[in-house]
Amino acid sequence: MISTKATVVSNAHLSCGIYKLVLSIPDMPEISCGQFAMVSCGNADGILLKRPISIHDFDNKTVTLLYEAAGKGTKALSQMQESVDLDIILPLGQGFEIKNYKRIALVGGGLGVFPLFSVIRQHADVEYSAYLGARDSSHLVCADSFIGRCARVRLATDDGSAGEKTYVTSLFKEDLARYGFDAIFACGPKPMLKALKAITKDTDIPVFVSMEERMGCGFGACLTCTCKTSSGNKRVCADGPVFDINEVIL
Amino acid sequence: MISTKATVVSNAHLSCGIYKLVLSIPDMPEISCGQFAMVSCGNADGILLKRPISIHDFDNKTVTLLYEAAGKGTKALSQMQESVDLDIILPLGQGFEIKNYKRIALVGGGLGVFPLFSVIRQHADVEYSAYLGARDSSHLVCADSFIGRCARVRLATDDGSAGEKTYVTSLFKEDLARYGFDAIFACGPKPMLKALKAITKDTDIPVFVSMEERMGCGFGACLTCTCKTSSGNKRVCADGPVFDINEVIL
Amino acid sequence: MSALFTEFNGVAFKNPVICASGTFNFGEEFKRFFPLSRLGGISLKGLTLEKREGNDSPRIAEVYGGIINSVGLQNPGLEGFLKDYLPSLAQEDTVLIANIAGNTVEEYCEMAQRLSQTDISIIELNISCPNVKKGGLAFGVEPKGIESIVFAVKKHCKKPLMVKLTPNVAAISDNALAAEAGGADSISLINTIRAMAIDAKTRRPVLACITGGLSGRAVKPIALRMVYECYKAVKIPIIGLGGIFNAEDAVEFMLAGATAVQIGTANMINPMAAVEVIDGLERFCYDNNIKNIKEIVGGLII
Amino acid sequence: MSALFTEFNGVAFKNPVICASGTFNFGEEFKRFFPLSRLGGISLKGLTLEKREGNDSPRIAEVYGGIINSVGLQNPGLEGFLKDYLPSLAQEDTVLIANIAGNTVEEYCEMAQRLSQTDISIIELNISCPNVKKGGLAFGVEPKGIESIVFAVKKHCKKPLMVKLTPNVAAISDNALAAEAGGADSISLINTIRAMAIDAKTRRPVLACITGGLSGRAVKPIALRMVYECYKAVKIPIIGLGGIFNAEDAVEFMLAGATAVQIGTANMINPMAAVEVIDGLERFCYDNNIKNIKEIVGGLII
Ligand SMILES: Cc1cc2nc3c(=O)[nH]c(=O)nc-3n(C[C@H](O)[C@H](O)[C@H](O)COP(=O)(O)OP(=O)(O)OC[C@H]3O[C@@H](n4cnc5c(N)ncnc54)[C@H](O)[C@@H]3O)c2cc1C
Ligand SMILES: Cc1cc2nc3c(=O)[nH]c(=O)nc-3n(C[C@H](O)[C@H](O)[C@H](O)COP(=O)(O)OP(=O)(O)OC[C@H]3O[C@@H](n4cnc5c(N)ncnc54)[C@H](O)[C@@H]3O)c2cc1C
Ligand SMILES: Cc1cc2nc3c(=O)[nH]c(=O)nc-3n(C[C@H](O)[C@H](O)[C@H](O)COP(=O)(O)O)c2cc1C
Ligand SMILES: Cc1cc2nc3c(=O)[nH]c(=O)nc-3n(C[C@H](O)[C@H](O)[C@H](O)COP(=O)(O)O)c2cc1C
Ligand code: FES
Ligand code: FES
Repeated sequence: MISTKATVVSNAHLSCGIYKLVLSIPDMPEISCGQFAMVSCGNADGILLKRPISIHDFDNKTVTLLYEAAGKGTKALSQMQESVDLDIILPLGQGFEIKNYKRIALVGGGLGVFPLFSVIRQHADVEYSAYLGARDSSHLVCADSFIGRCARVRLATDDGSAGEKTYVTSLFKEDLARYGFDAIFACGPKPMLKALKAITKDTDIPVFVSMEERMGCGFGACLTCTCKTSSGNKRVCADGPVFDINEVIL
Repeated sequence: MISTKATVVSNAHLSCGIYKLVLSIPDMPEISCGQFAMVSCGNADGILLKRPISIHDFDNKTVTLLYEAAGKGTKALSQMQESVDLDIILPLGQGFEIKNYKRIALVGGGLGVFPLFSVIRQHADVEYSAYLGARDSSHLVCADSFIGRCARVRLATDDGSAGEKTYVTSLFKEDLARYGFDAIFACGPKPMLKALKAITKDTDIPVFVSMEERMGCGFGACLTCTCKTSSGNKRVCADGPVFDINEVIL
Repeated sequence: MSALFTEFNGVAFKNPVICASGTFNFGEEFKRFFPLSRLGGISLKGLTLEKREGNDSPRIAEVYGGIINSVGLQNPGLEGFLKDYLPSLAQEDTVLIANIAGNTVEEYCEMAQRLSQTDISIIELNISCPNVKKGGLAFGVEPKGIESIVFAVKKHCKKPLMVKLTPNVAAISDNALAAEAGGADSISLINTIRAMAIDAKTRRPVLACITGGLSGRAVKPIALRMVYECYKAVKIPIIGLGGIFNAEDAVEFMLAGATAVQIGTANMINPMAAVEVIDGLERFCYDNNIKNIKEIVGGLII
Repeated sequence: MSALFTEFNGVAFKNPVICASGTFNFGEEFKRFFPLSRLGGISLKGLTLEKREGNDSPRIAEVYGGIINSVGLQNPGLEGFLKDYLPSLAQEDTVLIANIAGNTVEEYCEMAQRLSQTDISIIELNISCPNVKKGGLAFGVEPKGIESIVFAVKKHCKKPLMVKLTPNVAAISDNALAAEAGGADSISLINTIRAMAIDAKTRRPVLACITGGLSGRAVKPIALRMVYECYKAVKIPIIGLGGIFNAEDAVEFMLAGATAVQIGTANMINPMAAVEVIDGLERFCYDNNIKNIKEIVGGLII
């Protein structure tokens, strides 16, 4: 974990207000899939806090973040030009652990699709089945990168403009019994995670979900980002963001 | 007086942290010499207030401001690139009135030299004698523009690196009796204005001085910028910045 | 009927946006930017019985997200105001609110009585100015003091009485209740928060008065909390202010319980601020299919 | 001797920079960024007698120049702290300050007594936390309440007692005097200012608890004024905090009368903040030919 200045290599609009930010990092630390970064959005308009953004992709010099220009901070971030320096802390949190899993299902909804790609990137020798959902085809900005790297990729959109017109959890449910997954990694909105919990509750397959909460520091010091778990409050930033689905109270 | 968006035409460093900012103004209002503008320095780092900067030069499409990158706001201003839009209110305050004066002495010290040039620009048919002072030659960034447009230009620097090594008021004092000035226009630090008052107190020549005070609005609404005068507190921004030297209490 | 039409204390407002005392002088300076008739109302520069020169300069310091002022109620005095300012102001089609500050209870009463005979629509009792030695805050901190001054002034006041509360207290809702008990028709809050700026280089205070009152964006979360607490405590209308810079800010105050809002420091930074808030509220109503803005007052979903 | 060496209440500090309670947890998370021995001291996460889970999430809202938190004193409880955290902390070469909050006077006394037998150097009495229902603020608002709780705790406390004051009061200097009269060895201020954030779009409060405590740059001018007022009132050392983000801020607090400073919210935004303040103060002393930083304490030129 380092606190450093990263340089914007590129910061391109993909579609629907979603941007792809490539940052070059001096003294790149070791990163695990499912971890995130706290990224400064500059100091305009009274902004102080860094924003938590998942690591989408990384190599030994750069990290790639996919983010939506949602509010004040990420909108300011989207204006950052090439070669600007940004304060960043990374890598943060407990990501997805591959252990000895051979066949992993990835279930992602909305922005939750973005961090799942880091799993594939870090562990190429696993058989992945990806279930990716979004509002419509233009919000599915990175589905292409999963194709070819996964045994199967099934897409769901609310309007059927890409893949099937259904919920991503429904697609997953269809396949659950079929492929003998060793583990399920998921990231997405709470309703999706809840549906996933219902679907998987009678299986023994371990399910790991990446949680989201408003954060202050991002590195465990302020206790503002807690989520409820079966063993009391835990910090999403330091004890998570990835938790066993049976541990967190959704 | 308008509140508008001006576009940065150029914003060049001259020397010693002094910048020349040329702004193009839509619907240019009528400007009088000695007036000033309130210029936004952006919204970084909790800055809210605009900064008061004198109008150095103007034509029917642009205004030129000379300013020192002194503190947080003006430093942010100095980073503004070509074609950026800045909120601005102008023209503000009561400037120098030429009336029927034929021979005018201009006495400027430090940053106070900058607004005096607007007098020459607006009223070319007057005989000017300019007395300009600064710390050293590199701080006298606009003395050249006075030369050729004035009957005489005398320079004073603290270190003698340009003109004479003396106070600008001393040069002025030498010439006071000689040229039969109809009026004296001055702008500069308080000690300079005080010296000028002492020098001129036995003459009948009207002396007008441009005052400086911390400002909120710049257009007369908040009463934060008052200076003491013989007829009570007056607003530097709206009743000034130019006052009769006998009116203000220096 | 306009979606922004608002009425309280028997006074009709075109919209719930009022310019705050001390940041709008007597309105004259803003006529160059927009017709004053655009405004719901104007809370005029704080008046005292006698003319006041106010404090020494510097009177303003800029801090992160705010300003600290120590103007100290410079004003032409009640008679000066009635003679030189009110006649032309009375021609404007907007609600006029006189903001008054006295050195004694008697002065407050005298001013209220005198102003009751004029074109002023509402009298705002400023018992919360941090920038004057006598009077001001002295009356405005303890609930008992508030109740008794409001009660006294109310007897001499033929216009609705709005009581402006200071935030420099431990329990704002107690003070709101005291104002209500004293007979206030409405309350406005917050006035400025006592604060200080130091120049580390010169090692001196920035303000000639050393301390002053903080206003602007920095105070909004504190003001919002106070409006919310008062809304839960009192039944009279609340006029909310403190760091309102745009329509979204205004909506937040109304959700917390403000019937109307005042725009202060924002006027100084952007002379069009109040008009932009009005336009923004109009759009907000349109976009959200709100028939009248009062629907959202106190509408915070818990 | 280092220009930053500071001593008060009989405790020696490498420098007058202390990390503020609740923004630094028990220090562990910062070891990756710098050795804790760089710090003058650490005011540890607020402790209660029993383990507490704290409030529901969201517990943080970002506002202009600040944050509002409603953590609500989540902590492992006194025994959990002594067992799981203190042993390794005690190895660190920095001054440890235990920040304690109780539901009753008896709990405060019990905690002070227990901590007096440990490696903790100073006990900071948190009678000013706005985020818990019982205790906390209840003791910290009225001078009488402050004096009596300080007096009671002092009898059980064998370590220097630092009393942390809440800014949510009308007259901070009365409270400082009360702490001094009760036997406080030093005071620290300010804790957070009660505040609120509303999301205009969802029409809901941002925090699950509705209100919380404001900290960060926005509060600095208020904190600075309060430190200045306390400095004029009391003789015991003052530890100043509230929006300190860099060495210049720290110098301002020291000029206003702070013997030492605490860094809070800044730690959360920049984990190196406290170290940068220390380095900046070092440079400040060098540049201004200051032999020891204490020369500037209360050195405001009026
Ligand atoms: C562990 C983690 C990983 C994330 N990864 C991604 C990602 O890869 N791509 C992406 O687009 N978004 C991601 N998010 C969400 C992202 O952090 C928010 O969209 C962003 O913080 C919004 O900031 P803003 O300034 O645009 O919004 P504002 O509303 O202006 O933010 C105000 C404050 O609220 C916080 N906040 C607002 N919305 C959220 C949210 N949904 N979650 C957490 N905090 C929020 C902000 O961080 C900030 O502190 C992630 C969140 C978490 C917790
Ligand atoms: C009528 C008038 C005309 C001016 N014309 C010029 C000019 O042509 N060129 C030029 O370089 N400077 C001029 N100044 C001074 C200029 O306004 C200040 O240098 C500038 O405001 C400093 O802002 P800052 O953000 O750099 O400093 P900061 O210290 O960060 O400013 C903080 C606050 O203090 C105010 N302030 C600080 N210094 C001054 C000062 N000397 N005078 C007034 N307010 C101050 C700022 O406006 C701001 O509100 C003029 C001032 C006035 C009043
Ligand atoms: C320069 C200035 C002068 C003020 N004068 C007065 C006044 O005369 N009477 C009064 O009741 N409030 C006065 N105030 C307080 C404002 O009306 C308002 O309560 C406060 O600034 C908070 O609102 P804001 O953050 O929108 O400015 C003044 C504020 C400023 C900034
Ligand atoms: C997330 C958070 C948690 C806090 N927890 C405590 C606490 O447990 N005990 C305490 O005395 N103060 C606590 N505080 C208050 C800080 O110690 C400090 O008094 C306040 O934040 C003002 O300083 P700052 O502006 O530098 O943050 C907390 C503040 C924050 C932001
Ligand atoms: S964000 Fe500070 S502990 Fe998680
Ligand atoms: S700056 Fe507002 S009146 Fe002059």
